[in-house]
Amino acid sequence: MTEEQKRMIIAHRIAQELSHGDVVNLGIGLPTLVASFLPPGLDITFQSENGFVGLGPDPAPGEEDPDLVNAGGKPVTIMPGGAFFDSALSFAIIRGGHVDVTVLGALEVDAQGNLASWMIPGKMVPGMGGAMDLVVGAKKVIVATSHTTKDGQPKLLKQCRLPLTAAGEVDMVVTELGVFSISGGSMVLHEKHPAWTVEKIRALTEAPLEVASGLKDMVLPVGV
Amino acid sequence: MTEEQKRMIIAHRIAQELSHGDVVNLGIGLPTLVASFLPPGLDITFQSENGFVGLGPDPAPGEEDPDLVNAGGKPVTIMPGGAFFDSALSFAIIRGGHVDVTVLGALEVDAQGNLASWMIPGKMVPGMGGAMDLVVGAKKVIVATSHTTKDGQPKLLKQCRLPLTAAGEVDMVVTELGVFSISGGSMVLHEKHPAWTVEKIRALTEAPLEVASGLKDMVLPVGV
Amino acid sequence: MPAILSISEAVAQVKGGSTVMIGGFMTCGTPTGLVAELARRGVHGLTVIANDTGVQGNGIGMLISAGAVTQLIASHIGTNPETGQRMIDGRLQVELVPQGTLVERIRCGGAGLGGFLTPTGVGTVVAEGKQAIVVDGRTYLLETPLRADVALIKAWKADRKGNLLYRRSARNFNPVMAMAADLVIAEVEEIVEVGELDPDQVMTPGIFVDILVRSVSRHD
Amino acid sequence: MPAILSISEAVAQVKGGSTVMIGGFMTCGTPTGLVAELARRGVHGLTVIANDTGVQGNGIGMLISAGAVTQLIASHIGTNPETGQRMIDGRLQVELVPQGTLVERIRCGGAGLGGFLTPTGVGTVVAEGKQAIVVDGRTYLLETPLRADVALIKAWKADRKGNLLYRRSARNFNPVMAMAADLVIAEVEEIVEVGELDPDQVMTPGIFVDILVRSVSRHD
Repeated sequence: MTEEQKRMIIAHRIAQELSHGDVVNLGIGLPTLVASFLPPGLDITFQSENGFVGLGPDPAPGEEDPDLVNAGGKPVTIMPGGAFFDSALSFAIIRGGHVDVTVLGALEVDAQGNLASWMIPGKMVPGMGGAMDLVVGAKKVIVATSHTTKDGQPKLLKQCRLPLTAAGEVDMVVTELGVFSISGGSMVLHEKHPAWTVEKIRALTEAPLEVASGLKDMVLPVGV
Repeated sequence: MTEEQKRMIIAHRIAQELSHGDVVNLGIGLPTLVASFLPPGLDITFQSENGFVGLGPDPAPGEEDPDLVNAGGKPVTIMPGGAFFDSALSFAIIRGGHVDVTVLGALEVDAQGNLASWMIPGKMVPGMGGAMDLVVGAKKVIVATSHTTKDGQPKLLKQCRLPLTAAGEVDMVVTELGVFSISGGSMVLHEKHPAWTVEKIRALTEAPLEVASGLKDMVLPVGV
Repeated sequence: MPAILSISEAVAQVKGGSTVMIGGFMTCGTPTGLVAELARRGVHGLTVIANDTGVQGNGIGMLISAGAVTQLIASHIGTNPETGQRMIDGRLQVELVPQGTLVERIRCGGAGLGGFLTPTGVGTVVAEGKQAIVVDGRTYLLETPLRADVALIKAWKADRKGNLLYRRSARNFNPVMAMAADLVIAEVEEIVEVGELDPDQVMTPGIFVDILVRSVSRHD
Repeated sequence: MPAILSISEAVAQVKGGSTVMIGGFMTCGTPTGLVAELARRGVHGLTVIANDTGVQGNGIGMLISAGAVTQLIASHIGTNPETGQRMIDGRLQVELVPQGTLVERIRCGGAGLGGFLTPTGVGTVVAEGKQAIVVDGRTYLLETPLRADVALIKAWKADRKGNLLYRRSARNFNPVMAMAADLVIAEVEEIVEVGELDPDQVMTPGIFVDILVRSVSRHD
């Protein structure tokens, strides 16, 4: 699989988790791609933690407004019926449980539901931005990540080794190989990539792995 | 002195304490009268704790707007350049030291700067409303009160007997007989009613009373 | 998108025994249509969280007169003698909270915070039973969040997404209560189409609002 | 009424060694004119409180490049590699704070609160050295207020009373910082007469603002 195929499989699958009426915050990078795969007609409100609800698609070239950017600082648009607010209200929304689903990337995620996503000591210290609040505050936390690092090491661990973003808050992990929930110190595989066996997935997973009784194949996006 | 004369003397004297640019909160009742005695040209912004700055005079009859009331629920107006906000911001303003002066009534006030103004156990329990926040938060707390109760008992006490509104927060007390500051467990008389002697005032004051070296006569409003 | 219901359909969702936040300050900005219907339905055992209880027979005073309220958390009850009388009679339990503390406790409940430290009430009966915490040499009281099953709020205009505008001093507790309840019912004077409100000017984002009802009359 | 000054007159009030809050999110809503002038003046030893440090050479990045900042309290520095480099070199001390905690600490500073309890950061390095307090069975961290000597903020429109409107997502940290500093300087695109702004629509009341300056250009 190419990196682009992995990203599309993950984003497409996560889009199926969103329900009519949900308020959703998508992290920058891969999670942003989820918006491209929304089933038509689904009423989803995207929240942008820099201060609005109703995040829309990218502006047409030349239509960028420097006063309207997403949490990555990139020009975006606002949908009709959206609303702007200050950072205090934005994080009241996030921490107060008013975001139904947040989707974030990971450096590591583990079988206790811990997430590490914001620093590698001695190497990369970008800061946590809004991630710690999002993971603690959102009703459902979905981690979107490639199953392994670029050099093939597992990212779904028994226990995170990097500094945590939050402890025990992750509800679901979606990789290009499968869909996992967290339960009693294990990751539970609910869906798998149709071309992969459980044993091949297990070999790339450090976390204790259980297989749900109704294991299904993941639905892949058209053309992948 | 009539009750009305007392009220005018007190309100007039407190008006002299306000400085150009001050943000001021006036309690309901006697303190509200302070606004009538402002020296012309003085730029004072009145804050109303139910949610705005720029409190203006009473509306003309028939011009009342039920959506625009003061903290006593009475129809008022807003001045050009005023602003409305919610109760959370209103009390952020109050507690955060953004109100320069608050003027409140008292049941009792004492030589430690304690104020009792919100309940008489077994008799009157209206609640504290915004008074506790105002007394703690405003930069300068001025108590506006008649010198004695209706039956002639002192209201300026050694120690308050009623439940407190706040402890040690009062900066200044203005009665129809004098202007007092609080210092080291005493009330210090800075100005007195021209027709009264210090000894006559002391006789109606329970708090230990000191006399400031530069004791002056209070300036009374015209016609009183 | 919030449901747009009649006042009686909306109020039918408020069960006896529940905790209800009600916006307004001395009846200004109180959702009078919702409150009147709630009083009329004979619901009992409510815990009401509100700044005050209005005046006798008006605003929240209607609920007090109907005997619908058994517990009240408010900052001021002096303008409604019936509230005081029921408190003295033991028919109504009242917790008096400083107004700034009350609104901040509601905000905490809506904002996912576990509490806050305030200097208000230190050295008074308000401090009784509360943890005192010293920060930078100053003593504060630890105050804890308030949440409700239902918030009944009043706004001026809404769009069909539930975005709200308030008018003048009728804003008061309404935006904060909109954040702090499981079910938020907003009584509004006018409902406009999506896109008619400037997103810069929205005071309560529609994501907080579950049900919209139209006021019977303006300022009723 | 705030003073209306030139950018250089206004920035002359910011002394070396002071603590400065700066509004904006990734340069959107940053008072670029004020920041550029501050960087140009060669002020040193600043403690800066801001969401981020923009990008290299732009927004707060100008102050970082100028070596004006010795301490930084921010939620994110990843978009400006120079900030990270100076941190590693030991020339810049950085305290990283979760974004929601950062804005709430600033709000506390402006609102006269002694702190707040947040679930954010529990079980992470953010909890180190902080008091953990359990309320209703859930663990929270006690976070304390932030205040500054000066706040540099950016708004869209002001009236001569200092009432401010922000535009789109350029609002972000600006209204909160306007409450939390001894001296508040607002860079605005337009100054209108008193009475031209609807008091319902004002986002920051003028009582918070000490100095107004005009932006050199829109979105500069």
